[in-house]
Amino acid sequence: MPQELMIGLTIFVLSAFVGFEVITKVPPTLHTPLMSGANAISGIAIIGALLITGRNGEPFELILGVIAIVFATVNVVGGFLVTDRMLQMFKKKDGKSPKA
Amino acid sequence: MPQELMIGLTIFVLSAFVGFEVITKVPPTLHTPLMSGANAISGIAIIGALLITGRNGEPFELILGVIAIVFATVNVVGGFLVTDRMLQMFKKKDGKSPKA
Amino acid sequence: MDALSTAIGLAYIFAAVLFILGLRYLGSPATARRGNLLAAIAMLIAIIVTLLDRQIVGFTWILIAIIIGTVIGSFSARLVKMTAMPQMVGIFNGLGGGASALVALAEFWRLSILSAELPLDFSITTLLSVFIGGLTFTGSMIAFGKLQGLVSGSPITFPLQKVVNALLMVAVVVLGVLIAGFDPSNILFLIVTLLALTLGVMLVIPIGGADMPVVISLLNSFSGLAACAAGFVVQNHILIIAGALVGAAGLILTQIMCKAMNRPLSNVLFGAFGTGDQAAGAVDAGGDKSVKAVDGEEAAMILGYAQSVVVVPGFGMAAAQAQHAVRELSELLQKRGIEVKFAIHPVAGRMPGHMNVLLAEANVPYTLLFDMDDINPEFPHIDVVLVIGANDVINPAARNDTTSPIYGMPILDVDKARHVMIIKRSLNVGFAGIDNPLFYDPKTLMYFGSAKEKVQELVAEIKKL
Amino acid sequence: MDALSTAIGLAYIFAAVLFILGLRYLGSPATARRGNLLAAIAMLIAIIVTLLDRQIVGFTWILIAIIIGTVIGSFSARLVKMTAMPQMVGIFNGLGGGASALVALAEFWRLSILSAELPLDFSITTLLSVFIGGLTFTGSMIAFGKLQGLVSGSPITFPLQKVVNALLMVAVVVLGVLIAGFDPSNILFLIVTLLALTLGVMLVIPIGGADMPVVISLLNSFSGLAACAAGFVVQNHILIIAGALVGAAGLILTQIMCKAMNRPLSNVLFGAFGTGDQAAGAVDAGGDKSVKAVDGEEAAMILGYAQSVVVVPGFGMAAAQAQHAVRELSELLQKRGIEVKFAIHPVAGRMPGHMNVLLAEANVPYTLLFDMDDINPEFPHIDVVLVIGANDVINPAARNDTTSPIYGMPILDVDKARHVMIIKRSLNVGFAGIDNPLFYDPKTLMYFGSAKEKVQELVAEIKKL
Ligand SMILES: NC(=O)c1ccc[n+]([C@@H]2O[C@H](COP(=O)([O-])OP(=O)(O)OC[C@H]3O[C@@H](n4cnc5c(N)ncnc54)[C@H](OP(=O)(O)O)[C@@H]3O)[C@@H](O)[C@H]2O)c1
Ligand SMILES: NC(=O)c1ccc[n+]([C@@H]2O[C@H](COP(=O)([O-])OP(=O)(O)OC[C@H]3O[C@@H](n4cnc5c(N)ncnc54)[C@H](OP(=O)(O)O)[C@@H]3O)[C@@H](O)[C@H]2O)c1
Repeated sequence: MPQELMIGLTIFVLSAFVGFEVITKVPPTLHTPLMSGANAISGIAIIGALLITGRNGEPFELILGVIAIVFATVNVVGGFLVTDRMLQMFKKKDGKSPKA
Repeated sequence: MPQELMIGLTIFVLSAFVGFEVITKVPPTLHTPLMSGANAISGIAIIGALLITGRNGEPFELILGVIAIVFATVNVVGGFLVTDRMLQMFKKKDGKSPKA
Repeated sequence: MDALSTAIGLAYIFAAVLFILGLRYLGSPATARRGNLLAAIAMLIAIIVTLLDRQIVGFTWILIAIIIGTVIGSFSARLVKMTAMPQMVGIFNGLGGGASALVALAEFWRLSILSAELPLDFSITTLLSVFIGGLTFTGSMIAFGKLQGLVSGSPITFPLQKVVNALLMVAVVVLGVLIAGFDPSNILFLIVTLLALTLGVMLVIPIGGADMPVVISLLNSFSGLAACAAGFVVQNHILIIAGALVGAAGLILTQIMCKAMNRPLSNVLFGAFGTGDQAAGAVDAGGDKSVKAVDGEEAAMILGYAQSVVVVPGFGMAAAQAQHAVRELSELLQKRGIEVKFAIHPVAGRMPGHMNVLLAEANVPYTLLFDMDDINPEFPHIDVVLVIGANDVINPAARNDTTSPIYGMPILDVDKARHVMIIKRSLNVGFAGIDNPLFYDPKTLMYFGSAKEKVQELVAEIKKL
Repeated sequence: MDALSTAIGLAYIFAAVLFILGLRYLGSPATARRGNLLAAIAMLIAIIVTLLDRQIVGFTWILIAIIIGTVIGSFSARLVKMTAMPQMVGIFNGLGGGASALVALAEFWRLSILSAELPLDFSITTLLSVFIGGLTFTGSMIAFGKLQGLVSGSPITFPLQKVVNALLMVAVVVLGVLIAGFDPSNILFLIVTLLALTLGVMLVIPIGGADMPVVISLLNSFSGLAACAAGFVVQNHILIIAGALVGAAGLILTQIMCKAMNRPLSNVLFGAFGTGDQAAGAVDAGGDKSVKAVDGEEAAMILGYAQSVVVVPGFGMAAAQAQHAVRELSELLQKRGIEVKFAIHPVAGRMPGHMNVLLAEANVPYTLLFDMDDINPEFPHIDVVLVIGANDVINPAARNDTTSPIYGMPILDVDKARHVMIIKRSLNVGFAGIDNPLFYDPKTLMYFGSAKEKVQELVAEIKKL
């Protein structure tokens, strides 16, 4: 197994643990925004899309790359904005933050 | 900065997050055993001690390495045993596990 | 590593920290918005830093693609109606999965042309990325379609469905082994991609429309994993970290959502349980049991002269878009000196937090909203509970009837209040497709009709009092 | 990577997972023992796997060293008395830190002989490892000495102490810069090592003996960080992972412990607050205020005819080793049909869980032990509270007197019970060194004497009733 894969695996395992531990008792109100925020983060695929598009490869690769960037950008931009819109609503009126 | 250091740093940050997240609400009863168990884990320095001792270097290195192994082994073996002894006591009698 | 690579590496680590903090903050009401912001900043940092990478030489196409994506993303996020948010998240999520699949496809294409033999780990991770990503893409699109009403919300089933799915899976595995072990062929890889896309459709169509939020959450976890696999493919750690974070967090969240519905995940995925909003099931389940119906004038009298009223909103309020009328009603009652509270069941409606979102949209102050656990002990002291289009979440069978399919699900104990008034169009069942004994309880008054009209009628009648 | 290295790498990852699970399980009562076992297995796996490493060629010395360490470790762990456990943990922890320092020293030694210029990151990480490790080593030894009574438990202070410490720190930094930037000299490195050892002593001696548990917990976090730095030095990820885990977890635990005492960490470290067990302070703090003292017969009557008794153990019970007598007393009272409960304050005694450990040792059933939050609401209905050698944890000044140094610390509300009987030797202060108004409360009865004798006397007298 290449060294690089082993390191990737280590990082994967640790990150997954962080992900598991970070989400503990989320009040139901936040399920949808949390899902939506996590979804925006999963748009991190954009980094991969940038890397394959930017190196000016074959036209076919370029096309795939451009589509991938568009897709991922929509995911990221739309995801964070829509999450913020949802969360904004909980802050309305009395300005108090909702209790858990 | 060497690649290896960067990877180490990444792993360090992720592991530290796991450590932070894993310990949340520990009941006071468990503070001492938890401290003791964590202490035993910090005896992981034994791995380093093994690596420097095993490669048969200069006598001075060897001496340091042997002392390091002795130290770390005491830490590990003693640490886990003493933790177990403490925890055993909470299980006594009614066989019920203590409530949090 | 030179200075630039070092700076890039450190910036990635910083972005990872921000992602983690962002995700953690998103889980708590007081910090959720900040969490979202942190995660967005992290993403921005990661993108900028990547553009500095020496590997990237051409920027034209990148810029064009980013602009297109930003425009589409921000417009759809701004324009989408609050009630359509789950399907919006679904479609975004599908696009993320699709992006991962495309990255893997492009990378495989390039390398398979360059050399006749590919490293095993590369083949495996590209296959994983394209498979999970592709499945997420089409699966999310179907989920979107179901919620948007483009695809039938009912479970779509056909004979031998499970056999077909199993065969598809086997085909993917066989092709995967072929590609990784013997022939890194473009064509085979494309076939795997198509199979993954097909599987995404096949796995989601038999699930009821009302279960889509859970499905979307699960697919969200998948798209994280797909990004993670893509990270292995392009050998970039930030993809692995963020992808694994989301993959794990999404899985936990899916679990939490299932638990709130008191159903195991397997039941959601394979149970064909949620028959969707159309649930007309058990035709006039009432049978010989009798119900008490009231008209608007009577209903207004009962409410207008109560001392304490608890409003229980449910899916029907959402379906009828009655939230603004409900806010008007609650203000009117308060003006008459009546104590008004809203009881929010965690799975009322069709998505987690559905009621909170709607009521917030209608400007109902958050302080009036009470969680199930907080309000349940109060019901015995409440004069009138006004149920608006809720059904399952107030079904006492969940508490009493061990044979009921929803037995064990925590419910709002509205049957303990002095009077219960229920607004719904008929005696029809709700999401779970089961009858509700509360309708036939002597203390219950049915106020038949569509939620919005009926609440408006109430407002008009109470004003006349 | 060949097959062996792959297997080793995967085993390390597996060990890391077990460490994480072990640490997590250790934090919850039901799973703590399993957690400890998992962590031990993880350590075993890591050790075995390391021995398979091709880098390791000689095994004789390793074996000898491991055997010596195992013998010492297991004997001391088996033989140590329950009450001496904190100092035992302290000494173990110091050894771990020492090991990290030695690893760094040996590695620096070797490389500095081989080449005249060392990579910057290597210099920095060896320096960190030797500094943190060395400081942990001597600091832990002093903590051990204080708890064991070998070093005076009182804060040892001298003029200009902080200046001296600051100078030591500056010296370390200057030497560090010299070594890393200019001259990787063995001698300089040895001097840094010595300075670190000195600093460990200097930083811990001014802290009171009773604060040693917190200090040990902090040093525990340090030894994790030292191991982590050593991991960078020998370029092994499992050291980084486990070290960072412990470093972070230890820090959090230290915080939790401080919070339970309602004191910020800085106050523990620099406050010179805990004057140790000797606290004879405020001589006869009573002054003109009057107390009611009782003798054994009276005390037995009051207890023997009560309906409900809550026992509040404190440091005095531990000091007098009275736990077995207390168990006898509680069984005797129960036999008389009296309801007996134990109220356990989180920081009663001198280490977290001190009372639980002692009472468990004396076979008091766990079901009789109640946490502060659970028992506090009950005190108003309790006939007699029997306080055995506790003082600060029942001091109502923490609730009422904003000028009190312990104001704000949560206490056991024993002053709300009908009667309070306190066993202690005098009116002397406890750990915090402050007077306790409860002693002068009309409902309080002082039963003066050493805890063990007095409880035994009570048992004897009650038998006579
Ligand atoms: N929140 C989530 O995340 C989520 C996700 C998936 C599934 N679910 C499930 O959804 C259910 C939610 O319970 P619920 O009590 O809110 O809803 P419900 O049990 O589905 O009942 C909704 C009721 O609203 C009535 N209704 C529909 N349209 C209406 C209109 N225009 N005006 C007035 N009434 C109308 C229907 O009766 P009529 O036809 O007689 O009017 C129906 O009985 C639970 O079973 C839950 O497990 C929730
Ligand atoms: N648990 C922890 O983790 C921890 C760690 C560090 C510090 N602390 C601190 O320690 C304190 C614990 O409170 P506490 O109420 O348990 O103890 P305390 O406030 O220290 O009081 C102990 C009392 O026991 C009496 N005593 C001593 N020896 C005795 C004997 N042989 N027989 C009978 N009585 C005896 C002493 O009075 P006489 O001299 O009159 O007998 C003293 O007033 C808190 O201030 C806490 O913050 C706790």
